[in-house]
Amino acid sequence: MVDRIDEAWIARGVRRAPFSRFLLWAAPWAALLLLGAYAIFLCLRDGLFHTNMDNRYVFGLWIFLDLTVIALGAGAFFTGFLLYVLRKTELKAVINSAVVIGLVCYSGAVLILAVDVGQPLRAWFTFYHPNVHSMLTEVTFCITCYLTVLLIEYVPVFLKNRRLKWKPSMLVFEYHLHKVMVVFALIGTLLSFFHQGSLGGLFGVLRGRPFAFREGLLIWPSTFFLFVLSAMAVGPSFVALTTGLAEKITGRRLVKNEVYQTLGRISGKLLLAYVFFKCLDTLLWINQTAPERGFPAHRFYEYGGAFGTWILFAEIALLGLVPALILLKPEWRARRGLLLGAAAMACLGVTLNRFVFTIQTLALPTMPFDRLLLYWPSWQEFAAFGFVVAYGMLVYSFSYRYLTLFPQERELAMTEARR
Amino acid sequence: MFPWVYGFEWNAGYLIFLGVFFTVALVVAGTVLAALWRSFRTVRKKQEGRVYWHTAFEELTPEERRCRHAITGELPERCCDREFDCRGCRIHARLLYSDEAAAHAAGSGQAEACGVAVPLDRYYHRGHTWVREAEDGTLLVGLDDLGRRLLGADGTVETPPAGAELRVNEPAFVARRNGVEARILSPVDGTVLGPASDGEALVRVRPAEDFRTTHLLRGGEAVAWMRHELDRLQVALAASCGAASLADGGAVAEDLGRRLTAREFDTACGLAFLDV
Amino acid sequence: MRKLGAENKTARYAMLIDLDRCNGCGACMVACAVENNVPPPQPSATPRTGLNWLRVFRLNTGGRDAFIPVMCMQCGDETPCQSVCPQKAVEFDPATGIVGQIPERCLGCRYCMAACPYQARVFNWWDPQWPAGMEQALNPRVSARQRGTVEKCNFCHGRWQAALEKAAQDGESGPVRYTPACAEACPAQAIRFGDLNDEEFAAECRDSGAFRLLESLGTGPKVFYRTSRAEVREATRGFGEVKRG
Amino acid sequence: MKIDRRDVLSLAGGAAAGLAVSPLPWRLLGDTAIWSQNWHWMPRVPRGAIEEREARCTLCPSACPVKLRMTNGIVHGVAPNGGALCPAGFAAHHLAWHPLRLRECRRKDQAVPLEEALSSLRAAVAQRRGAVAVLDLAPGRASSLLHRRHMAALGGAYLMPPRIEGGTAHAVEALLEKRRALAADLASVKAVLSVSTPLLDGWAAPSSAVERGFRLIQAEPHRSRTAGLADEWLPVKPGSETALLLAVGHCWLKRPEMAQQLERLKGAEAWRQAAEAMPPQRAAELAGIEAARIEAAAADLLGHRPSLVLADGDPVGGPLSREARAAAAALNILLGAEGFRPVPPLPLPKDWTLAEAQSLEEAGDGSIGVLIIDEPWPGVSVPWQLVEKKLARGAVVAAVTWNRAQFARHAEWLIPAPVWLEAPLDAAQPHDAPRAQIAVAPAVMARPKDTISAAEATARLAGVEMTAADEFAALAQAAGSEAAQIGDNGFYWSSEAKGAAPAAARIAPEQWTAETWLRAAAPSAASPAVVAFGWRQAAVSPMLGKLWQESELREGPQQAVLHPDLLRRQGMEEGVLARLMSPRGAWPVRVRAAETRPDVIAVCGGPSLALACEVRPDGAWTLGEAKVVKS
Repeated sequence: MVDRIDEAWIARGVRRAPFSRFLLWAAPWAALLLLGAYAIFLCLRDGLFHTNMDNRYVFGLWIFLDLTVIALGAGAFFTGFLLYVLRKTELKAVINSAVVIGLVCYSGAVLILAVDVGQPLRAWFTFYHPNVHSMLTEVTFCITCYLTVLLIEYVPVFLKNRRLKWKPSMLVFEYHLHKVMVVFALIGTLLSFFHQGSLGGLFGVLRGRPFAFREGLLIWPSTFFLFVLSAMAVGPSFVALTTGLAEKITGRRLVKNEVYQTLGRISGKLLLAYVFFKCLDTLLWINQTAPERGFPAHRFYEYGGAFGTWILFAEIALLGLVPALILLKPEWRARRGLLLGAAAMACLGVTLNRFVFTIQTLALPTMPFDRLLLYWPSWQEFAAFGFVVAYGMLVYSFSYRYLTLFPQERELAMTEARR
Repeated sequence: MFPWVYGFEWNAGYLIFLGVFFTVALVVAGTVLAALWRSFRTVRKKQEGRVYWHTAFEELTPEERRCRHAITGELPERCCDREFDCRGCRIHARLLYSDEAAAHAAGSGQAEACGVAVPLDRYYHRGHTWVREAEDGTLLVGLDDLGRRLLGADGTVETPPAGAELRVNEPAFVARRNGVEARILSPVDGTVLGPASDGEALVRVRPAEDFRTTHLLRGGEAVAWMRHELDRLQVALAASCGAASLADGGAVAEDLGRRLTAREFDTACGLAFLDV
Repeated sequence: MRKLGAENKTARYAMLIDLDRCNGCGACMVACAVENNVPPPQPSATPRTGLNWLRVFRLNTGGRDAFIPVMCMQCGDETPCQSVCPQKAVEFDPATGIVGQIPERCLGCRYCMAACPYQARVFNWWDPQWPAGMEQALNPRVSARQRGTVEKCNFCHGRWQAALEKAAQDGESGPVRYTPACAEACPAQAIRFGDLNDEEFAAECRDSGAFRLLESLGTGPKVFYRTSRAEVREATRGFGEVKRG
Repeated sequence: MKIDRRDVLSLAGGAAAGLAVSPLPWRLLGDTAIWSQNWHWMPRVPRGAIEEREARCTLCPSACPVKLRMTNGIVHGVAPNGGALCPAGFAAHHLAWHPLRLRECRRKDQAVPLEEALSSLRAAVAQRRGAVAVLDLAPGRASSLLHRRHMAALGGAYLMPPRIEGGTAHAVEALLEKRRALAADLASVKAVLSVSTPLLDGWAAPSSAVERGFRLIQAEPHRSRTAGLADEWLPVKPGSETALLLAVGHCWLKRPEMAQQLERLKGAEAWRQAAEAMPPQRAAELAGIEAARIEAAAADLLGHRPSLVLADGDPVGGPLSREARAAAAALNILLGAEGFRPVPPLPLPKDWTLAEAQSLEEAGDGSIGVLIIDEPWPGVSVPWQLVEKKLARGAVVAAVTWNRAQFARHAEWLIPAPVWLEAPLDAAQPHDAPRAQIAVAPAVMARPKDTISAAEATARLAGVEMTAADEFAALAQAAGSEAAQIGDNGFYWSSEAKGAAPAAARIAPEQWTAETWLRAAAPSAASPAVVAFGWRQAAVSPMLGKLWQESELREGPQQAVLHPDLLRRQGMEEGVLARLMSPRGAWPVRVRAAETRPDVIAVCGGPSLALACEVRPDGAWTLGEAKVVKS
């Protein structure tokens, strides 16, 4: 009986696991969520000494997480842009899923940011007394606005729940909201563009940190544009990857193969462009930017170990160029395993890039008599990280179960049945 | 943020930054408000039904959206792009030549598909309702045999009160059984006069002035459609209904709903009544 | 000598630290913390999480120990921290050349700390706590610290304020002279505090032996160092020290 | 009127819109900001006018002049007054609120009223189960004179802890046929060989070491602050100090002028034999350093005369072995570094009689029935073993102390004492300059109820009618016009040496043979050897943790310093908590990597570290048997 308790909420024509199985799936995530909530509570009540961050590692696991999920969450804005503005209609099959991923990533990031700052009660100062020359102000404004936009984009997906849809007013609102979605897609693109960029700029402007500092174009350092490009490149890959994972976990076909191909193709092209510009930027940095500020670039990699030159190679060649080539060659892309593998590599590459900019920048000493410092997060940091992951998994799982994340699923289920 | 708050400076940077921010905020808020206002207007104009069918049709699979002429084989594979309203469809008009011809295509007699009766004296709607013109010029609207068998004896159909407006393809009735609810679409434009007196039909309807039957199925077309529907249903339920199939000479059970589990019944209702 | 006149209304306070004199006793660190109401270390605090506005580093020169006191350099030309603060909690005062940190406005995002190449900024990881009763011995001229905000040296703003008040009472105008706690404390008189608008002091800071930390970054620090020991100079030299342009 | 959902919604919407334009939410936002600055647990800064007052810091014999900044009668700032101050001085006013401060009178684990403690002690004195004695852990203060006066009235003994600072000086006296003190005047020497003596780190009157003009060679197993600042650091194995000093003597023996100097030495022949048997190569082997460095050090001392050899030991780690001190003394005699006038007597009121000042070691074993321990700030470390031996059966021990750490485990009575600024300012005698001084000034801050200084306590036991203030006034009067004024009622008197010297420590080399010297020259066998060291001022204020806990400027209490290789071998990481295991108990220590001998673990501690040490028959104490293990 328990298994059928929520049947009336599940859309017609799709199959979902029995409720008890769903609970079994959700329980560990809920447990992780609770643990994370406890860690967050500790940090908010007592202060940030619960973390292993310190005066050198002022940004730790959390900021790295923020930068990473926001880069990956770019799939939401970029898929919306492709669908609504460039009219890639086949992407309709994943837009809802992309919106949920974006929402999860951005809200998770905002949540963890609120824990990460020392005085969360003063978060509104940034809006009320902004310093517009700070990249962080740009980040704060854009992330908040874009989260609002994502929430609005999520509303129609949510209202399409079978039970909610039964109320005509909900359905009507969903319909009208959907009709103006192109506005949100455009605004979201603008916001996300600036937001990704200013996250890149965040480190690029640090003129006291020659490892991260980059020359500028207009008022933004080159990392501004590289972050945007890299986020656009891996966004579709991440959407493909999550869709692939959802298919694996649920054991159902959710989207048609052409969707994967489109995502892979776009991702591959952009990734190649990113790798090109990243190489250009790196060369410029090695030969001009860093030496000009008194730091020959080879000094940054002298410490070896975790921060040796391999990290540069892995970031650009292994996790940039290789997946780009795989995604660009139609025969390779056609193989699902290769495609998803390449997508995963691309995601890892951008993750590594964000790691380099947050953690490596802070690890390297600037003062000649200082030394390389390493950092390992405390359990509270891991638990809060787990909180965001669990929160994302739960929101996505609930959305998948009760909302229509993949409109093609019903059709595919029927085609499958016919076979 | 505002000129009277500390930290504000009158320079280009501030004006551009805050200008962009306020523009974005205004556009977002304005767009949401516009959507709210339009929803409000839609509700006031009682156009929810139209919206409903519009969004529901979007969600139908190509299989479900197949053109009636593709079902009969007149046309190769084709999907309907007019939300099953053939009244303005050029292809439909070309194939039928005229509305008049269409009216005469309906005849009398009884056909059946795999045991489901398809009386030929009426027009069929793709949501498994039919329309028959009574002698007095009013219309009788009822559930077809498949719909009836699906709901069976336990099922009820909630009909709108007298005076309610019906519009083609908009939800008109609500079928209920075993806690499953399904919307049944109206086959005609008109005003409900009240429940039908004969047992077969659900309501009696006064047709709207420009009442036409172009969009409804009739005659052999209806039989072909019914076969297509049964096929669809069978495929969708195949996983649970076992090996016996209509193609092997099986027949649709009299009280189909009872044979199905709640979940299957739910799926079947969605398929039959186009309520996704 | 100081030229007094209309063009000299402002000060550019600076420090000149003689590394040959510094013997690393740490008096400046303690005096700084006491002066500025910085709480004593929490039981689990480490050099990495500690709250030191001024920190004396031990230089490894191979021979006799050398020490280098590092505090906020009060960067001038291109203050790395001020522009990055999202909400104007860092302010550069053109009248004194001091980079002020306003904890009441600070969100605790720590972006300024990432921006500072001198690691002169510290974060209040804990609620500030004093052993019971010791809060009675706080300096009335400086506010108590607060958790979750960034802190740094401000050349003893409280003392500057007091000097300013006294000057106003005495009817004096122009930049005031005062001594920050560390300069007052140094038993070896290694730390000298002065005004770069004062010709004599500026000349000493421009002296061929004087240098600044990480000058190649172009941040324009106003803390100068001096040493006659070649190995000490070598240990404080930036990585490449390539001049710009 | 029927209220439907739409009415409710529009009311809510209107209310929200109205609220946004009302001042309420903005005010609330503003309030959160103010709230976030004013948590109830955040301390309030005192308000009131700031006064300045002149005084002297009497935490060490330097007695540096200070300016005190006060508000509402509470000192909140200490600044040098035309001189210099050590880091401890700047936070010295925190001592009153030190977390370890003893705040109530206790008998074992029970709080008792002060009067009960005093009357019980009086009864014990009356019963006379043994002698009454005061153990003065900071001898040489004006209060020490009061103790001696009170003990004279009671017929009791006045005991001083074993001499650490000044140990070499006294060894010189003991080795000379004719008593002469050591010239430990660092202001005039040109080279110093210091063996494990924290010469530049709080030793004796530290202000004299701030600007030094001498070449310093520091022989010490770990790179202490003094070793780091020294011109040369000889990282010798612990226990090999005697060998090193004999080897230096060996280098000098061939020089003709030495023969004459040697004649003045008691037991010169034994020493000569020992020195001859200890060529630099042998000593280098024992000490684990190159022979050339020993020879160079010996040459340096001769080349930069006047020069000095100091082997006093560390105030926390304890004195060096008797042989090492004697060996250092012998070298000083060879150098001709002695010859200054001994410390002059203090001017005393005519009617005062004083008990003789004795070293704790000189007291008879099992002789003391009532022991009053005076542990003011700063006291020195004494291993409990040393005290215990002297107590009679059923002896009563009362510690008049400022802290709960050191004697809480051993003394029956713990009597809270006022601390610096609450008690009259009272500086001790410096050891490094042949001058006598009294520096007394009235208390600056109100003392807590139920505190009593040890001098007041002994006065009460002895039935002396005068208050401590009167006694100090009598001292001031005796000092007369030679005294300088401190503050309102304080005075500072000092005199360059003239007159008789105080009692010397008992080092009796005349019975020693060459074997005695050589036996003592073997280094500790334990590997890694654990040595103790410390800084007496370490526990003045928790604020000093800035220097070792929140930075790596120096070592601090409860820190163990290991060579990075040893750290790796022991499977420990920098910053982890370990345990110091000694036969006397276990203490937590935090390990730190630093430059030191790879076969040595140096444990830094406050005074209570002495409790972990074992006392050797020669009077030195050591952590020899201890281990530092991962916890």
